[in-house]
Amino acid sequence: MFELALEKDEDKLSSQISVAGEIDLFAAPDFKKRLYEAIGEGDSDVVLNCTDLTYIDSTGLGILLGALKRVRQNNHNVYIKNLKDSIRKLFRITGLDKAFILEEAQ
Amino acid sequence: MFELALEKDEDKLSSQISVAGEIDLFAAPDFKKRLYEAIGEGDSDVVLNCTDLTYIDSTGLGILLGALKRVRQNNHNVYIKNLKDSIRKLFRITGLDKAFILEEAQ
Amino acid sequence: MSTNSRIVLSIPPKAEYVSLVRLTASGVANQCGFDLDCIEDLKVCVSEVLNKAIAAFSEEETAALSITFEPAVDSLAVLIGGNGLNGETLFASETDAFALAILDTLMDEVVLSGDETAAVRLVKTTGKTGTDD
Amino acid sequence: MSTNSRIVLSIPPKAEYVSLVRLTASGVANQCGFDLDCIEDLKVCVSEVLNKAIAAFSEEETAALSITFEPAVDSLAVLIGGNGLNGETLFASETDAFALAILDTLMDEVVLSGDETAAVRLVKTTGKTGTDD
Ligand SMILES: Nc1ncnc2c1ncn2[C@@H]1O[C@H](COP(=O)(O)OP(=O)(O)O)[C@@H](O)[C@H]1O
Ligand SMILES: Nc1ncnc2c1ncn2[C@@H]1O[C@H](COP(=O)(O)OP(=O)(O)O)[C@@H](O)[C@H]1O
Repeated sequence: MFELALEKDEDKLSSQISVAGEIDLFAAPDFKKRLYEAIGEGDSDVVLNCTDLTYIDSTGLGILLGALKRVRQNNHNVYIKNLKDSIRKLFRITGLDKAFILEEAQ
Repeated sequence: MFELALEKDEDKLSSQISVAGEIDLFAAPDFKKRLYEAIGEGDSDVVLNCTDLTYIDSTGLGILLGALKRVRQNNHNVYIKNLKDSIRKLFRITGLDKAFILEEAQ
Repeated sequence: MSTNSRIVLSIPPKAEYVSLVRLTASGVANQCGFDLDCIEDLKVCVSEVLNKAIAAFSEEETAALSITFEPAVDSLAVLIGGNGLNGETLFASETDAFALAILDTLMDEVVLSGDETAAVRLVKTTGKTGTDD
Repeated sequence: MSTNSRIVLSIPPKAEYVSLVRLTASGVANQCGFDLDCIEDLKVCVSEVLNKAIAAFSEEETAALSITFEPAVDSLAVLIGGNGLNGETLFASETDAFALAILDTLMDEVVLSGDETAAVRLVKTTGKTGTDD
């Protein structure tokens, strides 16, 4: 199971979203719904904090890509922070490390 | 898998043995060998520290009982410390809480 | 977890696989909504049955042991079976006293049967921790 | 873990069971002596295959999916099968690109077959982490 929390920045310049837990086929419908609610119209940058994200499959990656498209349509971006190595690897394999703006590995 | 460590008291009045991990059917032969080596002739009290013992089955409990018998033959005792609730329950169910000297639950 | 959905795990009858069954059993029990104490009770009891079932097979045997999980609305049944396994004679030795006491105390139902596909049937009800008090 | 010892897990073809398979897969891989990275690679890939296999069944279906683990000296093979499952057509959609890239990169062998008992065969070699570099 996963958790998702939204903290809109005071200045509304970006949506700070943190995701935690496991995002797999079972969690996917709920994750998509919650994520899309969190980004709303996509009219600000999105910063996704993945410190406690332990697992994501291709279904979850596809949902992230869908969210990116929506944000991009408004000329905004999705920044991804604190990816675990095992998940960063999946972003590289799928080429998504080029689509999102990934914070450098520490 | 389990771990077993022996610290003989300076005064040799008791054998301090700590057991950690899981003691099940697979671990049993090795556990019996290591425990019997640790208590030796059974000519001192034995204090078993179970802080990190997460699992023990009836095979393991039987081995502890065998060790107790050996120690008792020399008029010594086996004291058991820091049992987790789930394992303390097994000692009560099998009546072994009356055979060993169990430290009170905290 | 939906009802009437059986999960089956099949292993070689060897001591090295008992911890794997415990892991899978805790996963199933967790998904059934069991609390930590109930999950632990189930792990302990499934292990005790497997210990005896494994002892019933000789070393060279190629047979398999099957562990079937049957989740229901408010309980989980676990059936342990295998070729030629007989639940009625499984706990016959003097040193089975501990295992039997554990099963009887921690499970809501223990059925030992001559049916080799379900030689032992354990049932644990959700939210009822086995107590010894 | 001894060689030639197969472990089989059978589940209903539903998304809620994929996490259970991941748990069991990590237990088997751990017993095979895989390091944490290799265990993670295997979990990821088994999940990807199950996602597609589950999608191949309709909601009402009573069929079962079987996941067979075959440990060998320095590798672990995982076979995913089920009634009517066809590996050759499993990853045919455009949105399977991610899953296929993950399988090809992280596994040492991926065989998609028309044989329903082993529609997908994954092989992971001990000590070889899938890298993308
Ligand atoms: N698992 C996947 N693998 C590869 N590409 C995917 C995957 N899931 C989604 N995509 C792609 O991501 C994009 C965004 O998808 P999304 O916006 O959610 O769907 P849609 O285009 O139906 O609204 C689409 O171009 C889709 O092809
Ligand atoms: N699993 C068990 N359940 C009940 N009693 C047991 C169990 N295992 C061992 N015992 C009892 O513990 C005692 C000590 O066993 P031990 O000294 O190891 O064996 P032995 O008597 O063959 O040397 C014996 O009386 C035995 O009956």
